[in-house]
Amino acid sequence: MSEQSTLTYARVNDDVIRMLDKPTFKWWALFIPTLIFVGFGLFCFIHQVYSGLGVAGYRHPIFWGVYITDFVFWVGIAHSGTLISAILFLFRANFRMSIYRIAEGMTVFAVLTAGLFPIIHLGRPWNFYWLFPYPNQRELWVNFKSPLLWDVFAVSTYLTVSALFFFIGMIPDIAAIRDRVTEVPRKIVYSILSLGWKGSNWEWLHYSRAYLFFAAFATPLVLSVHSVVSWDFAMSNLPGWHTTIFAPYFVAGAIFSGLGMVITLTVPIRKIFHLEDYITLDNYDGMAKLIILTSGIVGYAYAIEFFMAWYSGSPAEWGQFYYRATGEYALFYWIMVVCNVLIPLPLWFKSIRRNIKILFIVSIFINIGMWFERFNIIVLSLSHGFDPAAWGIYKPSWVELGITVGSFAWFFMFFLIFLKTLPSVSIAEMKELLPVPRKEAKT
Amino acid sequence: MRKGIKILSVPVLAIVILLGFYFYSAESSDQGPVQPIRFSHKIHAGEDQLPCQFCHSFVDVSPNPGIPSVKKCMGCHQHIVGRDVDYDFDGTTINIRNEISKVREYWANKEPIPWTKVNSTPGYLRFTHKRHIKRGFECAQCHGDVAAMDQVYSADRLNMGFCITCHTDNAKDHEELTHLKDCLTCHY
Amino acid sequence: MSEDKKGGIKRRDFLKIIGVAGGTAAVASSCSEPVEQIIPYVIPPEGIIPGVPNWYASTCRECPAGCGILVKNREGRAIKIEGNSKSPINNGASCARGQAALQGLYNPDRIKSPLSKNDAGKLQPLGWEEAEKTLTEKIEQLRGNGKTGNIVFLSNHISGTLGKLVGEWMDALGGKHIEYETFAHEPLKEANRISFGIDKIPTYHIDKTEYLLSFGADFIETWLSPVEYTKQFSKMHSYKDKTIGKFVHVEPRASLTASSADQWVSIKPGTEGILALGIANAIVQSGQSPSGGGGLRGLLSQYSSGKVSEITGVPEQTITQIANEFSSMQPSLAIGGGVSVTSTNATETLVAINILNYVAGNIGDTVDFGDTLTISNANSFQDITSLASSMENGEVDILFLYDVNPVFTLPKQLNFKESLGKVPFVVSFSSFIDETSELANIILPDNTPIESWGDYSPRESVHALIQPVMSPVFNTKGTGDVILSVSGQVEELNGRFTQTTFYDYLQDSWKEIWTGASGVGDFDAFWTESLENGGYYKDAASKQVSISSGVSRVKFSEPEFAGDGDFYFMAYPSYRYYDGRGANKPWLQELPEALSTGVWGSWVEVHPDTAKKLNVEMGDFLSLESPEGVIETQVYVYQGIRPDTLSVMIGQGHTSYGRYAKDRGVNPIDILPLSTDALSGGFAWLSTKVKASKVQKHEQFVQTQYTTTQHDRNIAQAVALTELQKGLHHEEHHEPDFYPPREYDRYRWGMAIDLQKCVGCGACVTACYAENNIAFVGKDMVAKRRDMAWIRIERYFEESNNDAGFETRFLPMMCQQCGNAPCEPVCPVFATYHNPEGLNGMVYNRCVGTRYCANNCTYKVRKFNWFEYKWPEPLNWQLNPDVTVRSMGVMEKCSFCVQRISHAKDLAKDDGRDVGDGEFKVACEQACPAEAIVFGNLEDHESKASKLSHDDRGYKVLAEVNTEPGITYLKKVTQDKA
Amino acid sequence: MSDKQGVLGIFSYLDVTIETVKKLRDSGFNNLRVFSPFPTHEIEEVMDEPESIVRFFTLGGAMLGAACGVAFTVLTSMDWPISVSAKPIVSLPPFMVIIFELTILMGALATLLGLLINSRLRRDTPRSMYDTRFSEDKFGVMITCSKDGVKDVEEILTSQGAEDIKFDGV
Repeated sequence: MSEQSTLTYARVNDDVIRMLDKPTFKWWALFIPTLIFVGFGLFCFIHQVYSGLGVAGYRHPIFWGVYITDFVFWVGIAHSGTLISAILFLFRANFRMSIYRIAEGMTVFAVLTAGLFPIIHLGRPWNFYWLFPYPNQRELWVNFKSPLLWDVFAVSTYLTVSALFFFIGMIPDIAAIRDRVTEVPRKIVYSILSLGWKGSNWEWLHYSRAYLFFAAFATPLVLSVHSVVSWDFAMSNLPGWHTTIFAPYFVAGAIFSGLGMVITLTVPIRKIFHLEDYITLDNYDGMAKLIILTSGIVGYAYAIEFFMAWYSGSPAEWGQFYYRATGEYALFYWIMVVCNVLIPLPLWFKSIRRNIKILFIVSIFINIGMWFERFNIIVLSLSHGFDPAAWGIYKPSWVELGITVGSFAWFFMFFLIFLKTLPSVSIAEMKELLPVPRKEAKT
Repeated sequence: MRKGIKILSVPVLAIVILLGFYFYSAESSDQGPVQPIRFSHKIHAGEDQLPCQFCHSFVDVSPNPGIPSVKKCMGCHQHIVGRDVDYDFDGTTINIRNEISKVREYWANKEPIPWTKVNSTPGYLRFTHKRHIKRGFECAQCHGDVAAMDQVYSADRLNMGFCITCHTDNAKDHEELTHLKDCLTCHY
Repeated sequence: MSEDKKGGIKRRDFLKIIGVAGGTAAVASSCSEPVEQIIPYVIPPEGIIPGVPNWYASTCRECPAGCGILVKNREGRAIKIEGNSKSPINNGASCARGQAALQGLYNPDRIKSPLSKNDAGKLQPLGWEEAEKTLTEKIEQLRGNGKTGNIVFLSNHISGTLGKLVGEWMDALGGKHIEYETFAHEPLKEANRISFGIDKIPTYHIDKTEYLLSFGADFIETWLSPVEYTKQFSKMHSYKDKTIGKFVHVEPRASLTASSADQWVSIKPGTEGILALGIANAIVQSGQSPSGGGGLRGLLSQYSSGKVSEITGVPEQTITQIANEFSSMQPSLAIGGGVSVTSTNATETLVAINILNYVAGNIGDTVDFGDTLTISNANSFQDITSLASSMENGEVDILFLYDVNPVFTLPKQLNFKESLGKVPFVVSFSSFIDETSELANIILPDNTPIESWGDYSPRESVHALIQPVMSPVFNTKGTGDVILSVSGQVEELNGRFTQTTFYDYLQDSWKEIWTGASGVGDFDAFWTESLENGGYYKDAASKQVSISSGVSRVKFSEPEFAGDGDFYFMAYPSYRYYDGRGANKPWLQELPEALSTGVWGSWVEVHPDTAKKLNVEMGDFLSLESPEGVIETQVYVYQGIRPDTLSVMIGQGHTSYGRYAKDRGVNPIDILPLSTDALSGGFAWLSTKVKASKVQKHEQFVQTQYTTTQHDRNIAQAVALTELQKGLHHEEHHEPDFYPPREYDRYRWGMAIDLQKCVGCGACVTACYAENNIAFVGKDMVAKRRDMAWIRIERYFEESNNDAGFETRFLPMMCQQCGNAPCEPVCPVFATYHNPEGLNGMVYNRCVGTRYCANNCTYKVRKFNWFEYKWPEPLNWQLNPDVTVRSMGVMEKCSFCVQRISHAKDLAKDDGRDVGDGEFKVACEQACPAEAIVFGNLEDHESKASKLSHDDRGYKVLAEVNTEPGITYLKKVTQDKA
Repeated sequence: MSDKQGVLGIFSYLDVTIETVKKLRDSGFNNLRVFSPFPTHEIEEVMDEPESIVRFFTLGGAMLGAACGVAFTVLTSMDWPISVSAKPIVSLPPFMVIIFELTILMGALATLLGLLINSRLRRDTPRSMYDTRFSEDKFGVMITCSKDGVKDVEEILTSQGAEDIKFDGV
């Protein structure tokens, strides 16, 4: 790793911990708007709870819309964080080291965002706890056969495990910060968070083992979570939802969108905090290659859906897909195809993969395309079901858009706080990449 | 100081949980509402031994037991004006004749008596007294020993757990249990 | 219902004190429990047990048909109307309008007390005594001036005792009683006078025919007695013994009635008579007439198929085909006289139809003059026009208006509104402030029929009783009582009436009926029995008639049309609003019009070719200009109308009348000229041409179904009669299932719906609203497809090789109560599940509102409570206490009327037995005039529903999804093109 | 205060650290702790600690999770059997998802527990024997020995070129 040759252990600490300096005006300029939008989203939600779900654009037969789109979108975003931190960890892909902390943070905050939507979209959100199996005087339990309950378990497990994984990976780094900071309140907080980490060989021994197991758990978990999310749809009988390829299709799509989001997030961070030495072009090259792969899978899924719809001979199936490409929502469908399949194509060229600007633009299109993919799957399938008498068109209302914007703000709010409070680059693991200091060159 | 907070937090948490549990599971209060007339079930059902159905006469033919009409009250109180004595009504001293004269007043004005409901079920519940009485259940099974109450109060928390426990215990066979635990038996 | 007579009204006064425990049960399922009160009766009404419903027989007065009804009373409130199966008219069925009568009773816009106009011209409330005194004074003043004759009582057709009282009263005052019905069917009367010498409207026996030929008679919608004739039609047209009767409908527009026809013949407006003569001629020519045509041969011979075809636009071969069928498929029947085809030659047309019936030998068989309709006795349109002119001339000093809205229903050219201004004192008995009553000087609001005593005799053989089912909702008073009370106060009339209450008057009047009936025994017994049966029904002897020679003197002309527009203009009566009186009932506004599925508005039907020519699309606005005026309304593109015709329904376009009716849609009567039918003098509804031009305005056309075809989904299936006769091969192949099939113990509730019988009238939909506390949501919400109806009538226009090029199919779609319900496993909290009796249970209070069930519902029949829906006081009085009122955020759907199942099981349990077949009916089944819906226990293999579900025509909708529905549909039967 | 004494040597180089460890061990000092800013196999090898028992926590947790999953889904379904869509009351395919998620969840929680218990965070070494540079770029070797051995240790550390030497309690 030639670019990193100028790095020393001490500089890693310096650079990473410097990111936690007092927030600048620029940071506030970003942070305050997020608070405002979160507030607006909250207002929309309260309005919705008070007036009824009717203030959203929902209508018969489109009972799920933007909220569930947002849910799937954010769960999808979450996925590449775990992919980068856990799966690539298991594969010992070194290009993950510099970005995995950001990616993991993204995971946690995205799940945190995603987890709101199942509650937001409920008709009676004040009863959301009925979805959890808890002993009650009614002697009633929950329906474990419902994919929504699988969701409850999958998402809450995912949130717990990814948050723990995020936190455990950070313990040594928090210790490093603890050792640096001098102001008393921060020192106390970091001291508590570091759990008294000292970096002894005994600690490292168990730590490495535990971390490995976490990675080993997180990998099947991440695959299961998006499979479960896909089963919310695939387990139903609705044309356009009821297909067997949904699990791998959704997982690939999730990784695809997550990588897009990682690039969207890291490019500005890299620039602002001058992390060029850490997040290198090689890193981006590696991610871009993964994007090509997942974009290919997603594109294949789009095509095979059409083929299967035609091959099934079912008028409802074929009607659904014909409708997607030609109906009222055709624009959305083609936005999805262009953003997710066509725009990533130039990444086959190495020079483009290493061009940060182009990569950044592509990543934004991927984010847009993947949002529309979820919208298309959810809304278009619902609007064109079995019975033509019950077909309908859905338009999101300002409340839904407000909550969606609020959810982005909510995510970025956490992310901005994260940037200023926790190490965005793994200090300990970066050091593993650096040449080990030896008095005598090792033979 | 940190240690102090830690030590404090344990009992505080425990108290919160215990209080929560208490409110959750506590038997409902044995204080009934204040009614327009201090009508004592203890006198009517207890001392005078009137059977419940004497006044609540529709209990075996209708979902509703029926609240006696003023006319029904007057059926007896036309003649019974009550002793002019003080009576300890759940700790409040009342004059029996005074209270009975209130009934006569309502009757004279041809006004109904606006009783406050003591035992109420939510709107999404279709409870029928008829089936339960026909099955042979005693009123006291749900309403408690009304004959010993001056002011009637809700003896049990009439919640779903209460219903279900009884339904489960009293089912004759599996088929009946299925029916008695079928949601549509009570909710539609 | 039986016992004390005198105290009838008094007794129910106490029902005012309601809210006995359980009356509160219909409160929304909220968590917090506010302090509830129990208000007991002061004096308990006899025979009323709180929590147990009482049923009272009465008579529906929503249209002149006079169907018998049973009104369900719970704790003193009328909560449901059902057809009275003892009534010979409707035999237990009802229509949407009848069901919605409750919303007239509880309408929030009802006049709550007497009103009188103050000096500022505003209506102000006053007490009854004062109101009656005012009226008395006016009458006395008039008598003092010696102008006794200048009193007119204008009412609708009130054939019973009230009519008699009004007549006597007017006699006493020297006034005049005029009965005005918007749709009085005068040409029908006149044609019968010309043809048979009988000035009456007969009854028809559609059920006894094999072949029904209707010339614009919309008997499923408004014609004469829609429920009765729908029921008869269903009998005649249903598939039994391997055959069905055939129904051909001739009309320029494919009305709802035409949609049920096997063949719709699109005809040039006003030329139906010519076609009838052409058919008669073809029959005579081919020697198929039993009478050989008699003396009519000469007349008929002028109407060769070729010529007729040219005039009417009906292909020659269709004429011969109908002629052949009409004479060969005996007994046959031709009917006519629908309002929308009443043009200036309407009587001639109907004479021609009579000739056709005569030629085919139908008179006496299927047309019955032994039992004629009393609406024949309503006054003629000429009486109305002369009333208007005498009002204009100041010859009317006091005008009483009872249950009529002439300002709305009469053409503007008559200037009724202006004439009304010239009447010094106008008294209205209206329940609503409508276009007419708002001009009244004093309003003395009548009780609705549900609150008052009365009777009504729709035909000679039927004396139907109206009894108060509950005490008046507002401070209203029966008009009969007002008349008697005022008469008692007018000095000179003192002693004219011995009775002081209308109830006494009614009983005295019924003593005459009793005398006429048998006159033996006890009147009280007769009275009680009549009350229980809903009236006294006689057997009517049939009466033989013969064609009079007068028919040959009739000149069969072509109709005349005012204006020089390009399009004939049809104003057709709506089966939802009748002449507009239904427009303030939200159930009727929200009931989708079957053909367009449009709601809460009015529209003009435009043929697709015409739409192209006019450059308009669905939802654009079109301006229709006749010599009399202009209306602007929305376009509904409909292939079931002639390209040279535009049509708008009657009933909307109120400028007053209440919150639901006001400023909604247009009133087509506004642009009709004052044309009359030449022979009868009746109003000619189809008598103008209009110019149509596009207006720069577009709004969403609010419908409940935006598609017209099935997109190959095979939802509403049909089978050809010939194929059926050959015998269908039932493919019984069972796909292997992952799980074993479900088994049931005693009950598996199921339903069979015969699409051959369903006429799409929507009675089931409204009955369902009434029974199940379904919220109405208004136009804006329906525009977002948020209507809450548990039943939707899907209508599809299938391509067909018939003349029209399409065939209409209706399919009532509600929860299919699937055995393998897709909605059930996806609910995370078991709010919907399968009950041991095969019901797909929906537990509202457990629902958290994920709406996953609705997404996964193959049939999309689940409805979600997007908001907390409110019923404005006192509409909420109608709510069924046996059904939870759903709160915001929960799902709901058809429950198969589980409250009725529960009730039936409760009764069966009292006797220690199982529920038997037909012991109870679900609301939609009960209402259905076509008997298309049959509900029952599928585990009982002898039950009607069980048998029907194994019928040859039976199929499950979207069976390929393997949902194992509990509802079996029976395919519609199509007749091959002859 | 016991007769044990802690000595801490601080080094800049990994190879020197490892050599020191070897030397100390050769000299009979076995109670050693090595501090490093990142985990390396070299230290792990030279320290030769027994295999971490965190894995048993993980395995136990996962198995307990699976068992809980089975018991939870099956027992709650049987508690009030509610039939949906003609599926059996106990229908394992859909339960597998729940069982799987609970396996992961409890496995992960047990791993965390194992980590916290085994690495004895906060209690491993006295605070004074820690140097903040360990989290940056220095290595440390801590020797716990009897008071007699302190001299020898100090000697070895000095000879190895320790940049700094600290004594517990001094």
